[in-house]
Amino acid sequence: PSLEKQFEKFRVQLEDSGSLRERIRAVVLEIESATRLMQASLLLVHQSKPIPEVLEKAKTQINVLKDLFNKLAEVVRECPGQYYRYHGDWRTETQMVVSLLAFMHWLETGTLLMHTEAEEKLGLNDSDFGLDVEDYLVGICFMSNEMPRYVVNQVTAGDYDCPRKVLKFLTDLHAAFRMLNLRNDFLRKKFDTMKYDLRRVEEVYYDVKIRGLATSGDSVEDQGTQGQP
Amino acid sequence: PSLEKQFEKFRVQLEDSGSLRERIRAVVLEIESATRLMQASLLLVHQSKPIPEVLEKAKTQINVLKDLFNKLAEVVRECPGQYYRYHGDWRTETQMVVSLLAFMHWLETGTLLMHTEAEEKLGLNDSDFGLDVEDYLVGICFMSNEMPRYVVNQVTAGDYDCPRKVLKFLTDLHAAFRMLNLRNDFLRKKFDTMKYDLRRVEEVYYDVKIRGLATSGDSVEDQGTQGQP
Amino acid sequence: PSLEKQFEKFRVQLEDSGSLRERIRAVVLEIESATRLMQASLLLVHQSKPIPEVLEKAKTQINVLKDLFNKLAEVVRECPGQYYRYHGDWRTETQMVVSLLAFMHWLETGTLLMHTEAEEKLGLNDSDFGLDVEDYLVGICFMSNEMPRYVVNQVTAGDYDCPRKVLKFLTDLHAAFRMLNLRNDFLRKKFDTMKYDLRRVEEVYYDVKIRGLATSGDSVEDQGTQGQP
Amino acid sequence: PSLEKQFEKFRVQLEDSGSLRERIRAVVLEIESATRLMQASLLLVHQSKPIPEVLEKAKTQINVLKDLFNKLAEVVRECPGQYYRYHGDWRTETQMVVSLLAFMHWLETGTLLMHTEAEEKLGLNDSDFGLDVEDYLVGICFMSNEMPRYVVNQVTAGDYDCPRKVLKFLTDLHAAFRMLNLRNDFLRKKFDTMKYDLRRVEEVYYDVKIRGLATSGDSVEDQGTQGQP
Amino acid sequence: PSLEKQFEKFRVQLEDSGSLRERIRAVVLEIESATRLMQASLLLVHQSKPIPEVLEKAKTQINVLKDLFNKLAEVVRECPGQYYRYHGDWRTETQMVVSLLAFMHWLETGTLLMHTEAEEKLGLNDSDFGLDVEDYLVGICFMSNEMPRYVVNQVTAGDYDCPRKVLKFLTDLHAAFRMLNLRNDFLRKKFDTMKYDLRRVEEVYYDVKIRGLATSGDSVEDQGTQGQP
Amino acid sequence: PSLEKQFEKFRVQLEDSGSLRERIRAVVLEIESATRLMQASLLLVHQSKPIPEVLEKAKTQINVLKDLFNKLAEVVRECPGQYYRYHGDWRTETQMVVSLLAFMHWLETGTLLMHTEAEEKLGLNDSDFGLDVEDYLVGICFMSNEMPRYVVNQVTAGDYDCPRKVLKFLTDLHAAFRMLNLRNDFLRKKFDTMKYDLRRVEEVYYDVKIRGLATSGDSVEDQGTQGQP
Amino acid sequence: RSTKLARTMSTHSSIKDAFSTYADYLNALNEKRERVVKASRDVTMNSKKVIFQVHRISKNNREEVLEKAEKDLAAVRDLHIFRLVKELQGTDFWKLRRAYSPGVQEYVEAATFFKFCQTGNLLNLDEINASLLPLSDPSLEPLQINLLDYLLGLADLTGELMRLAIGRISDGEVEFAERICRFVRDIYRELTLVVPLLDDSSDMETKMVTMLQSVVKIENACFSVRVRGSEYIPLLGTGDPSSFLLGVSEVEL
Amino acid sequence: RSTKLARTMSTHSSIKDAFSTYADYLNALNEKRERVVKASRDVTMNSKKVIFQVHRISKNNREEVLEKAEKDLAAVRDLHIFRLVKELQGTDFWKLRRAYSPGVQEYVEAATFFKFCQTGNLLNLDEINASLLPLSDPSLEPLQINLLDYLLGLADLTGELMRLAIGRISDGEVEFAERICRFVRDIYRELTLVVPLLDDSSDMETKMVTMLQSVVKIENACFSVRVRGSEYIPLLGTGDPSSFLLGVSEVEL
Ligand SMILES: [Mn+2]
Ligand SMILES: [Mn+2]
Repeated sequence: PSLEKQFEKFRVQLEDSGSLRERIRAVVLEIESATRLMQASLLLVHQSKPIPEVLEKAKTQINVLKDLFNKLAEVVRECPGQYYRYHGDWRTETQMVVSLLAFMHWLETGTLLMHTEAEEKLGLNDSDFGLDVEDYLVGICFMSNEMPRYVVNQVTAGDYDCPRKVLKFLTDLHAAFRMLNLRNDFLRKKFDTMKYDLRRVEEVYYDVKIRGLATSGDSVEDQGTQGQP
Repeated sequence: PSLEKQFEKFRVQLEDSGSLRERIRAVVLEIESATRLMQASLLLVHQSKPIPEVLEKAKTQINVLKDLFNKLAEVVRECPGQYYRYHGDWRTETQMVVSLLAFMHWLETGTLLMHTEAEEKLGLNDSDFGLDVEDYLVGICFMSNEMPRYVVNQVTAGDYDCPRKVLKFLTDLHAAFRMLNLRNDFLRKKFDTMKYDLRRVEEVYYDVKIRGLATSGDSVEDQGTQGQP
Repeated sequence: PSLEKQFEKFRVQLEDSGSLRERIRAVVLEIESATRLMQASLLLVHQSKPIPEVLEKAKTQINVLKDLFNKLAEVVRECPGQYYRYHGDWRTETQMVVSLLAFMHWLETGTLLMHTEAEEKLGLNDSDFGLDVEDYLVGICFMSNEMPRYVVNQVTAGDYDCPRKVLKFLTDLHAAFRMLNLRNDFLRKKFDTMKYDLRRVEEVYYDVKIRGLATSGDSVEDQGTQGQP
Repeated sequence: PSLEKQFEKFRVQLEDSGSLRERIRAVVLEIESATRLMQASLLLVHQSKPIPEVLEKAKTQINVLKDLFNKLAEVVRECPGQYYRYHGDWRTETQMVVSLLAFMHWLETGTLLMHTEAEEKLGLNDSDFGLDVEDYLVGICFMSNEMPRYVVNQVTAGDYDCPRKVLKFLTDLHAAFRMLNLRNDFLRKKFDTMKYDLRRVEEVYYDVKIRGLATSGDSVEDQGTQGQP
Repeated sequence: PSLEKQFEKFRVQLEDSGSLRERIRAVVLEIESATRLMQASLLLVHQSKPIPEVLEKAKTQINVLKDLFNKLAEVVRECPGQYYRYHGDWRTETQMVVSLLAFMHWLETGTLLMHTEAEEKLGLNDSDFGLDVEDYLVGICFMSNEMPRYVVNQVTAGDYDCPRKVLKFLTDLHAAFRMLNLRNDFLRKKFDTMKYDLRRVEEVYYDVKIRGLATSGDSVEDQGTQGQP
Repeated sequence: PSLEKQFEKFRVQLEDSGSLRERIRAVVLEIESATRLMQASLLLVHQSKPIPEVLEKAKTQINVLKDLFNKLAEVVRECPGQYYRYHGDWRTETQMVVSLLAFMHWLETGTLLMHTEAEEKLGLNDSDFGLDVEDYLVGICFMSNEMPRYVVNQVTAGDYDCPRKVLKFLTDLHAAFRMLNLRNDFLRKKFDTMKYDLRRVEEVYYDVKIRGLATSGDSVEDQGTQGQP
Repeated sequence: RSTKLARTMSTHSSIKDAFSTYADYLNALNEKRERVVKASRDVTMNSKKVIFQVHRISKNNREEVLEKAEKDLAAVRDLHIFRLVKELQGTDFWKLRRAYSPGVQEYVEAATFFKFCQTGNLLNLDEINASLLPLSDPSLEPLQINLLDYLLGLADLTGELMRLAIGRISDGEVEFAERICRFVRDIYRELTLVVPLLDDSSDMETKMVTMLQSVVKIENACFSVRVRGSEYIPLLGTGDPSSFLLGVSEVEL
Repeated sequence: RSTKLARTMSTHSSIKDAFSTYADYLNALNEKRERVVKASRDVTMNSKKVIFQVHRISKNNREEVLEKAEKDLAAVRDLHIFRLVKELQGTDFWKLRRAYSPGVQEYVEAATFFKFCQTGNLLNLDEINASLLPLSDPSLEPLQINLLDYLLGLADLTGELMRLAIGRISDGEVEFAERICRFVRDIYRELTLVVPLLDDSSDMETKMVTMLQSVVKIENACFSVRVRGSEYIPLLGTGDPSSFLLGVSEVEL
């Protein structure tokens, strides 16, 4: 009898956590789908669509995502202290979201989207359900991976000042990452790819520079970027 | 500057969680080592050493383990709400501990070690740092995996009543597990192996029975086990 | 524009078939759950419960299953000709159902459940949604895999005539399977396991025979299995 | 000029170590070939050939191997202190040799071939070129892997006392290995397989014992084995 | 008893070599960390920081590294003749150190850091614990891999004479390497990448040349490098 | 006995073909070594050494290679019809030889080395041992891969007419390759790289052209390449 | 007793009868699968030939190259796809999909590749399926390429388009290359949204990685042309750089 | 100038001529390879059928089962191996080996399996090759199965023999199973010495692992029979246990 009672209790527990996981997954699927829409909109920057227009469309998904993350937080809040038990179920998707938000933010302001800013945009400033630092960092690495392609296409479209700006941004970002003492894990691997992005952008900048196409404004320190109103 | 400050904060965080993990690993290594000693003592039941003697030696490690789990709990308590972040680092070892404790318990009492009993033995009745239910269940499956070997060796040594008792125990245990609606995960896989243990014990019981070696006492309901004469 | 329109159409189509799949999966989960109940009831034959009683309980699930397969057929009927597109989603479960039905059928009649009989029991005599022949055959192999366990437990429980009957049944079944030309696929692997079942049953028959336990009755012709003294 | 001189020196060094490696490989190939012949001879024990006869043929290769290892030692002696630089080139082959020698030794004496005995047989008692302990241990594990098959075939051939002897031997060997605190490496993995060998031999012993075939001499402590003159 | 004694001896040996390995790893981790700091300083050459300044900062790590390698040598000296047994544990890190030292040396003198010079810098002129030639060579290849990036960034920064100098250096280095008859191993693979470095530098030189940016001083034979005005 | 006899025969046959392979490998090593020398001589064209001088030195290896291929053919002739059994052992080396011969031929004549011409140069006009057409074609692709580097270095050295000639040559060659229907194999991959060579040469031609450096000479018809002003 | 025996035997033989039905079914299925595999291999091989034929295109031979490609493509349809049409009926389309999918994908690749070179547009699935209708006589169920195979073929198409673009740039057809670039980007973007919806997206996901690499290769090539062209302007001060580029290889080679 | 131009053009066209030769060569080779692959697939499928036919053997139907198997095997030879014979000439045997090797290996498996059941002996490579000679007319070079394919086929044979042994034991043919056991052990032992000498032994080495598993399975089955038989002796005191076993399934089922 005691054996049965114990297993009956387990059954309830396992079913609870199983259904919790199901609900998490449902939200995560929605997150993924919204992310894809945002990504597809953003892909248009490579086709020289005006940035404000591209951003406007992509931004419509931010609120959707915010709502979804809020929904996710609510689900997870039901089982306090177990954030990291289910964390793996939304990691990849969250990293992708961060990467897109950071890219959009850079397009708009020329600066790095901070961790707290990212949390804010996704409504994650809550203490129970925050944005894991490693997920944020991986997302930033993913954003960096988009840069070489962006620079190449901008130059093709005639924006010869783009490589200089991106190079400055990536150099600073790379230096900041180097301060971290990364273990031999996923984040470390992703960070290692950033070196190649940097190198590629240096090459593009070189191509522009040697042909005298870079704008005379060699003053690397100026902060302005594409999208300021 | 803000960029640097942010990454400086990250550096500290990553190093903290890195060193926490190091400390966890150190304790887990000790747990593993104590478990090995306990297991080595227990293995002698397969060589027909008297059970009380075997148990006595194995039990000396329980307190060692209790202390170690206490140490582990203290470390993990430093980062509230992150139990499941590091959980993977001690899972396998804990499952092994449960399996040995449950085997010892069965040898002594002929009954299943309950989840709460296991927590008690390891001093895990704390709300912050308990024994994860799935780890407990996996441990029980591992214990079941040892049963066929035990039965075979007991019969070889002339204990013809053993198969019947084990069969009863495993049949009940298997039925209890069947109540759980397991997902397709590690636990499910381990549970699936229990079917083979059951089948093997049935075979041994058959061998004994058909040769008229089983004791007449067909009264399956008697609860007594090995310890009792 | 044409490109976009086409892909928009694709998206709709794929989402439709995605939601169809979701509905299929929901039904399949129900099938699995009903099968589990049926199996749990049937497992009691290994514990020497009277066969009619066991069967009665197990049979209550047949109608449930029939309804579920009907439901499944209705869903699949929405996309004519695409039975095999989604087939993988219910294969395993259907094979398990066949195996249990065939086992019950044998317990009751001592004969093999035919393909058409299985279809009938599940209400699959429809031309749109039938029982795939290979699934039926795999199910029969699964049934065969249960036989050695059944025989062993029956003999343990004192039914010494069981091995003979099962051996005859499996011998015929094995001969029938040898008529097929199989590819090196799943079915062939399953068929290979049948040889081991046959061998194990033959061993048990031999054990019973040399001990003079087999009933003298050469009465090969009796068809009923359960219940008869 | 200095650059060239340096690289000229390197060229000589690299070619020297290259040709050394070539010579090592040539000897190792011969070792492998002799080992295979020895192995092929030994395989006949499974076919119930009289052990002395089998051993006699297999032993003819021992001297061949001794000569080859001597040759190998001479080559390696040319570059003092670099034994472990090239060690990987003869590891696998040496482990296989140890495993065969240990099996032969056990067939003859019923005892474990000691590390020093193995070195002696191969003429490796030299301080420069010894038998690496881990290679010895891996070889012993490989020998253990042969035991279940041997026991099965001996019983088939009517030697019902074999399982008891082998079980005693393996139990002791397994206990001795357990004293070692193995890292998670190759040796550990190989040792883990030994548990399965032990279990299988226990099963065979059980099969013999339960049928009353094991010789009455239950006195497990007697040391005698197959081949004593 | 003899069996136990033997394994007791093995246990001691395995634990000794295990703890030695632990100590090696600890030192190697420190080496890696010092190397990272040196690399971080050096990376600033790509951002056109004045070379003397960059070098000064990087050089502060050389002594740290020298001490660490000395520490490593002491540990390894405890087990004479086993340098190559543990060699794999510090290979990668040592190659990286060599590559950075060689790059710094080239920046300072425009010449290749010789093997003996590298040993000296790291205090490895000892006969027991030297700098393996292959590790030195791999390190040089790694240095070569940094050259294209350096050249590109120098030209971007307006140093149009850099490609010529680097091209001369790499051409000579490549020719020297070609003298070696490399086996199909890691070093060979790394050397193969040097061809691409050479090609890339040729391309940059071409870019500069065809645009008339290269300084008239075609006098390839001049030895001076960056440090000199 | 018959079984043993047959396998004994197999062993002899396989050992024969093994030793044949050894002999083939020995010759192939010599071919590789001669190729290396030839390549080392040819590489000097990138350093603007006068072409006739470079060719003269490189050509001295052609006869060496011819002899070696003749030797190879003799070895292979021992096992008639088995050319393609061992083909893999000399493929890569032969492709490299073809590529160098074709490059030399082009330097000398400005035309493509034909398959039959390549066979002739290597003395392979024999029916038993010819030059495989796919190897020839791969070799030609390898030659094409060297062209961009050659053109870049020639322009750097002041030969502004080179790009035009190479462009014409590669354009024709590319058109010719397009006549072939390839499988998705190695040759197709190599052919794909030719497109990039063509593009790079076209770029250099363009660079020269827009700067008015290309010789006015429309003299498309001049055949000689090296030396002529 | 004899009647009882007869009953047993009849049961025994009824198993036999049933299994001989199953045996016939399995034999017929395997043999059909083999025929489908063979037809599919032929479709693959000949579609590849069409692709190579299209790659022979250049500024001067456009018409004749495409004409031959069109004929060859029609031959693939009439000779080999037709064999699939004959074999596949009813549930076969999905049951035997793995047997013919490689061939159909390659055919989609060839047909869309040809069509893009001919018209600059994507050949739609409906169009490609419509072109297969004439193969069926009314008694047969028409073969309709399914969406999954179409999309998988499209993914491979981008690889061929990349090769074409690189080649076209060397030949001075920069605008054509740019058109390819836009087209491939569009396909990539649309597929991004579609991939996760596929029945089994793992194949497609690896193809997406390759596809992105192709896109980047084309973009890099276009970048390179643009950068070179931009340098030309300050030097020679003329207008559209690509018009000059277009001439390069023609003028004097 | 015009002659010079002609010279250039002739060079140009001589490249074209040469490459059109290469193109023809590659096309012919690919088409032949396709035909060989198809023939090989047919050989595989039909050889598998022969194997299944042989598996239908039992104590009572030996003659008729083997008779049919022999006929089927001859049909594989005459209908499908013959197609390989027609295609393969000279250097093709090694150049196209990967295209036909799977079929030939399966044929070896089928032929040796049949032969073992018929005679209890191994069908030698020479014998198998001799049986292929009549397929060639004198103008053709005869197809000779190479040693590597023969050995690879033999390795697979042991898997079929294992299945046969397990089945035969249930059917009471213990002696037959023991014969199989000895035979498979011999093959395994001989192959041990031969494997490292193969051109490319990696395939074979994985097959050796499977083969050892097969050997062990048969040995375990024989062990089990023996142990049971031994128990019988003390109980009933009769002679050879296997003679009794042989009867078990016959007597009263
Ligand atoms: Mn393609
Ligand atoms: Mn087979």
